Amino acid sequence: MSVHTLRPVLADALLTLEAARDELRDLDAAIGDGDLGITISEGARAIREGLADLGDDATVGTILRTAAQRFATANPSTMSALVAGGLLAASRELGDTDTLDRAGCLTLLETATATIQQRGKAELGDKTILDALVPTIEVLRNAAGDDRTVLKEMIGAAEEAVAATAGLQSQRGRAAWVGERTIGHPDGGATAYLRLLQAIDRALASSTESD
Amino acid sequence: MSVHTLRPVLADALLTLEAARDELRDLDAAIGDGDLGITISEGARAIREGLADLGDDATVGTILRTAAQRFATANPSTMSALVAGGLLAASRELGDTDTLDRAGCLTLLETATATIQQRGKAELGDKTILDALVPTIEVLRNAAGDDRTVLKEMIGAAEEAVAATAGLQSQRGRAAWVGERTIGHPDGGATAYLRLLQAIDRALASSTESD
Amino acid sequence: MRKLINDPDNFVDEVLDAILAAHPDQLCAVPGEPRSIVRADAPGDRVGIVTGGGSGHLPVFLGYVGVGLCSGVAVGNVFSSPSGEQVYAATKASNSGRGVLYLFGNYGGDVLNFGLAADLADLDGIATKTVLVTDDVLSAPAGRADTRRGVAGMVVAYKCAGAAAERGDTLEEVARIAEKAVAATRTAGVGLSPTILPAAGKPTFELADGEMEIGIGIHGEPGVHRGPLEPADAVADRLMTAILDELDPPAGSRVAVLVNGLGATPLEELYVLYGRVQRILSGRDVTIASKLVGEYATSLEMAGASITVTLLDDELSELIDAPASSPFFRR
Amino acid sequence: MRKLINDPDNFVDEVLDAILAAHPDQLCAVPGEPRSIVRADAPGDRVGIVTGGGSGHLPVFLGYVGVGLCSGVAVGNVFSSPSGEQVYAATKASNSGRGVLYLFGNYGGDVLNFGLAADLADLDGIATKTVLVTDDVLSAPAGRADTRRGVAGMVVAYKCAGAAAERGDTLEEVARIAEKAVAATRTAGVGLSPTILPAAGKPTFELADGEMEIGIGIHGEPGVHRGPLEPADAVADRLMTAILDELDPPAGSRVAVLVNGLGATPLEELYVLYGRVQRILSGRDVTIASKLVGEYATSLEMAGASITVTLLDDELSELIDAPASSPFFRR
Ligand SMILES: Nc1ncnc2c1ncn2[C@@H]1O[C@H](COP(=O)(O)OP(=O)(O)O)[C@@H](O)[C@H]1O
Ligand SMILES: Nc1ncnc2c1ncn2[C@@H]1O[C@H](COP(=O)(O)OP(=O)(O)O)[C@@H](O)[C@H]1O
Ligand SMILES: [Mg+2]
Ligand SMILES: [Mg+2]
Ligand SMILES: [Mg+2]
Ligand SMILES: [Mg+2]
Repeated sequence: MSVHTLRPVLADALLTLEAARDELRDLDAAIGDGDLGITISEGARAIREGLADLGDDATVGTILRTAAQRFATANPSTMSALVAGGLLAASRELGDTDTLDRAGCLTLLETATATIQQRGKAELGDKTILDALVPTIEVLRNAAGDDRTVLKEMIGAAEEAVAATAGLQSQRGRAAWVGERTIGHPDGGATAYLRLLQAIDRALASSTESD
Repeated sequence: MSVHTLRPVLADALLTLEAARDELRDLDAAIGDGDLGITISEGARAIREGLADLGDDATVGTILRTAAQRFATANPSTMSALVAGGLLAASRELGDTDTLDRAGCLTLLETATATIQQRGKAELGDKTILDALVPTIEVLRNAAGDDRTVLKEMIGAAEEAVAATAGLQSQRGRAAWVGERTIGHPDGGATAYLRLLQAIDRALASSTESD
Repeated sequence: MRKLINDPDNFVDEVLDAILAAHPDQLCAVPGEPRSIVRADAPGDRVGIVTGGGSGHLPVFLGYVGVGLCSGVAVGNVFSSPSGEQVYAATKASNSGRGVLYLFGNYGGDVLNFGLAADLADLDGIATKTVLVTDDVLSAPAGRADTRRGVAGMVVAYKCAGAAAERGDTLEEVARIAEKAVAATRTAGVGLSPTILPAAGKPTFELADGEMEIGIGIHGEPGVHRGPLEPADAVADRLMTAILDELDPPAGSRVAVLVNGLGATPLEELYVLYGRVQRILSGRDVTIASKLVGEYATSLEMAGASITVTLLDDELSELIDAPASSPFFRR
Repeated sequence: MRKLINDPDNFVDEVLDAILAAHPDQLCAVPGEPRSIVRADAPGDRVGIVTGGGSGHLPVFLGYVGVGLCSGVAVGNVFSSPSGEQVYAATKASNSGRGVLYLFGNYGGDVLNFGLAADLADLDGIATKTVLVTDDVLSAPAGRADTRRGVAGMVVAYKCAGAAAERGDTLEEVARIAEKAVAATRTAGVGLSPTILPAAGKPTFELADGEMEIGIGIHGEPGVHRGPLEPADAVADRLMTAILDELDPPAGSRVAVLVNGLGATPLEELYVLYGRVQRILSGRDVTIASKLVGEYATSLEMAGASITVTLLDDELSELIDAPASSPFFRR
């Protein structure tokens, strides 16, 4: 997919993601401090605005770097620092291209996830965004079928992963202090990633319709 | 009535009066600061304790002076300063006697009321304790019939007076700041006096029974 | 109730015990009178200043007993006047022979009990003068300004009169300064929540979440307007209008500003108010020469704030900036 | 909501504008970085100390930028970390060439963002060291003490490290002092009410009237025990047990005590707690050599309090008593 096709879809998806604000606040409030709703919605808006300011010739690398910078400063927090670090690493990896194909998406997710893991020191099962990222990378790596189908499979994997986080006890971040009482609540960060995937799916759907 | 007969009746009446705590708090809270319940109940208790410490030979003057001192310090406030000042003046007026007849009661009330009026600078209709005191003095001054009957008439006059304060706007003390919004609420200080008269009546009734 | 207390009936005495235990080098109780507290170095060789009133307003009143401030205080129960005897005990301990100023807020009970103390002082040959603080501009119209309540403006009066006493002024002079400070000071406040008296256990008045009461008193006395909560700037505008309509500081003049929290309102919000106050004043070409932002006169855990403005001349300016120190206040 | 605010999304910036407008002689923002604030005389010729974290805790963090305290701060949104760039801007402005200590509470977002700033500083050749404040004894068991949160104990760390920097100590030395202060300090807190984030408009957690949460964090992080509110003495006993079990000050030793209000709890109640703390310590023959009672690290309008105890030696004693001054703190 070329950046020209990608950018309006991304903008649309980010707009949808902003609506997850209250849900994410409540999830984060249950086992953390409740600011995740703001981090995600303000962060999504900041990225949208940042992308709107970019020229038509912006590469994938520029887009990712802009997204990283905007997300890092919109509502600084654990999530924004980790995600921004991941996006920045991915922007370096993908660099000067102006298309993002499936292999590119895989590189993006793998690089970002590795960076998040390295900085945040979380392991799988620690009840963080990683628990949702990792299985979707697995799906993408082994994918066959068209893009929308693969995306739907990734969403399915993320949904399962998010549901599974509810059974886990948080081991990282603020939620770790809540200890056993985190069991029963799904992880906000993992949910945020799921909502992003769903928002992209919806944006792709409506972009196809309007084509 | 001799002080010997009087003291247990007074003690009993003061005990009853303590139960007016919540009602008086609410009345004072509606148009003042809500501490009148404490002033009256703590004050009544302090007087009871003070009287219990007095020897059997305490005169009316000593009893009133003790009551004044105890009431002034139990929960200092507008009401306690005014009433204590009134009782102190009455104790000087009645002095060394050990009986309190109807004339003595009249002197007590007249002296106390005059002092309260002088210190507090309130006039009739300002929605204060004076509005209840003055009509009961009138009843007592013109009374015929036995003590209990006169007391009942005084209670009737006080009840009317208290009810009438509800129609007035407070002109003195904290309540004056509330202005028009005081209309509709009876005055707490006047009500406290009514409750005292009723408590004395009840104490007299049960002292007669147990005689 | 959300209160960290033990026996509510013992609340004030426990608080005083702890304060005296914490600050024995600065404060002490008059022997035999635990509710009458004076500077550890009282009476010294200066005019005494005795204040007092109900508890629940810290740092008012006890917090302003210190160097360059008051010399003594009589501490009542929560929101209740101290007794005349307690005031008198603080008076005796504050008197160096140069007399004592009574400086306190205009509340009926306090006026009666300080009056009683003045009578007792008179019998003992101690000269006293009384200055009532009446800064709450919304508690009565200008025509009845002498019936107004005293609120956060007390801090300004303490500061100026205390500095005058500290430098050795006479009783007449200290009283003149106190009167001048009161005359130059106006306060207006807003309440966003009621308070609960420890001993009563119930709110003293009702104020729904999302409502405000403009002109509220520091015991929850009703104000002049109740309505839906407005943005901080609109609230500041209301309060400043009430203050400036009367004080009317001329262009080019200097003022002292105190933005005071009533208890539960965060310092952050007080600064939001301060920001607006500064813009309003600079729009009138009035300079803020002295400022305090924080909790200086509270009402237990009431949410809300007050704004105090004092119109300064050189004399008040010097006194308000003079050093002062107590366990609760430093300048 | 009972908040005196304007646009909630602009809350922190309005607060900072007002604070800078009120105290231009003591504080200034880094040009182009309004969330990065330093001493007006930064960098001076001393080791810099940069702190930071979310807003809503005044006087923490900004209130401890001053003489004998921190040199700079990065200010996040309410309860949210500042960005790495904001921390870095404060770092550059605080660096005199003698290096910068990062001294802040142990929160994931802050650790990540200060880490980012340290990387940026490294690229620019500015030496940094990091000391995390981890005083909240109830936030993790002793075995995982390095994962504990930083709360009111930050004030002790600022005070000691700030005094060391002010007298000219090296970066290594200032960091050693900060570590030593943290190691000697334990805090335990209790919450009686939730707080409401201005931008969220809802309580971040639920706590019924009449309930308490022992071990609550200053963002409302859950504690170790929730139950019916107990008398103040019983609450103080719980907190002191948690602290003293670990700190175990020997008989004859000296400590510093900070009884801190979380926002809505009246100063009177803090003194009730202080009274109990003093009795407990004197029962163990431990002397309170230094004390603070008041609001030093808050959580917006949360009702509740924390108790901090620092075991002193001569070195810490001298530093804790050294002069310090900021618009929010004076010693
Ligand atoms: N160490 C970590 N590694 C990876 N993800 C983490 C880590 N800590 C927290 N998270 C993720 O961040 C989310 C919370 O983000 P956020 O609300 O920004 O945190 P905070 O408010 O504590 O700064 C969690 O739901 C979790 O998914
Ligand atoms: N100036 C006055 N003269 C006479 N009675 C007064 C005066 N002011 C107040 N009162 C009476 O005192 C009552 C309130 O007493 P109290 O609660 O002790 O006052 P406060 O709380 O203001 O000290 C009122 O209900 C009224 O009856
Ligand atoms: Mg969070
Ligand atoms: Mg009253
Ligand atoms: Mg009263
Ligand atoms: Mg956060």
